[in-house]
Amino acid sequence: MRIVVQEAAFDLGAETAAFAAGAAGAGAVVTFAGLVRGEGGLTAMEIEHYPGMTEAAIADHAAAAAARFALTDAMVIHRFGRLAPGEPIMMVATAAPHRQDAFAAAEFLMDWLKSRAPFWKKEFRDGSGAWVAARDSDEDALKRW
Amino acid sequence: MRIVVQEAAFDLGAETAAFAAGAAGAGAVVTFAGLVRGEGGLTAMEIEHYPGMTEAAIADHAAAAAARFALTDAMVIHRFGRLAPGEPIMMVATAAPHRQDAFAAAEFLMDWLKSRAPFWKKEFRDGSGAWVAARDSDEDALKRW
Amino acid sequence: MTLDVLYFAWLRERIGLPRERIETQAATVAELVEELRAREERYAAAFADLRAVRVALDQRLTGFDAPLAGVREAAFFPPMTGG
Amino acid sequence: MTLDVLYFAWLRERIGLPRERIETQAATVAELVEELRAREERYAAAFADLRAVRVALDQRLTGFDAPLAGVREAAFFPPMTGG
Repeated sequence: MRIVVQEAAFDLGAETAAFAAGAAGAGAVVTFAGLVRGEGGLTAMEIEHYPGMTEAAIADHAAAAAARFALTDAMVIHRFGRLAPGEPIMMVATAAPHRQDAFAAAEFLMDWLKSRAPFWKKEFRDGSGAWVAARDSDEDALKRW
Repeated sequence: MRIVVQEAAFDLGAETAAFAAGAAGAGAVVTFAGLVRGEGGLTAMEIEHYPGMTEAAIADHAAAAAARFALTDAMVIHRFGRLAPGEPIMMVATAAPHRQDAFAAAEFLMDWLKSRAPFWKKEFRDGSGAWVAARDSDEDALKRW
Repeated sequence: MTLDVLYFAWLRERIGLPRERIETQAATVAELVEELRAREERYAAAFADLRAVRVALDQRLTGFDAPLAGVREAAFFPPMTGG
Repeated sequence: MTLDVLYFAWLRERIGLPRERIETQAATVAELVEELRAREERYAAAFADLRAVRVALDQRLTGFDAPLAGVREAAFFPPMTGG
């Protein structure tokens, strides 16, 4: 399991290919990528995180997902710092013998990352920044697991 | 929407990167890849399809998924012919403003592709081939939509 | 009427050809299947258990009670196993 | 006891620093918050509505009633918005 929290950009295609190559025995590979949306005149996004806690908490949760959904592998890459519209913010990849497990584990990881991983997003428009408020729908999404 | 049915191999990483680049406004991109599992001494897989019907049926269903789940884009690549263990058989990609739609649409497309798209798989072990039987679980998966 | 009949996967293998053009007076898919079964043992074997056979008319999935009027292409195959 | 206290996102911005080392006799997170609120207006503003604040002790999410005994690092931040 590869868990990466980094400021640098990552290559979604290369990471997907490498993950799938390592998961060839599994049969089913699901990826999710979150991209910065340039909606409403957004010029940049800034992501703050809690160094030390972030990677450990993600690793714990990925291990829980691997056990619960019979995964053969899982990967999480999450960026922090300043991002431009269109850039990948993060990605999750899961591999399993059956597609249902790979899908469910990716959604489980995403629901958790959205509401429990120590990241905070700030959106910049017209030169001024505003912190993104947590959404009730993200909190609700977590309750189904 | 890109729908491709081809004998040639495809590059999962490059396809994922190109799809995400085109979907930058969407925010959420989900991909599924099905790989040939080399389990139980499998040496090759052969996929037969119904030329003419296959692409049209997939395009119809992808359009239905796009409308139902508010997608900004969708892509399906499916191979036919002879494949070796570890090779990607097919991939689905979906892009949407919200992750729940992107995930649901990818699963909806997969459940349909597994049981309604005109493809048939033959597995080769010890030099002899056997057609893969349809699974009740794939039929059941389709009923939830 | 003249009809192109296509066979896929193990139906193709059992019958021994991927497609053929036939003349038929069958009004429905079920009647066409009866005609084919009556031809030769390999057809009877291929269509022995219709629960394991699916049919498409002009490339659209349908049932065995579907009428053949106006149809140009009928295809028989096992349940699909794509993905 | 000596405690490293960390602030993130708008809590960091309102208080004006990302971390500080403090001496406290607080037995729980709630008592620590009361101490901080009493210090200066910027702390009182940051902790005005605790429904909008989350806390982690030694990098584990917990509640405001959690005891501080043995804890080395306390962090305050708004609800997370990752992904």
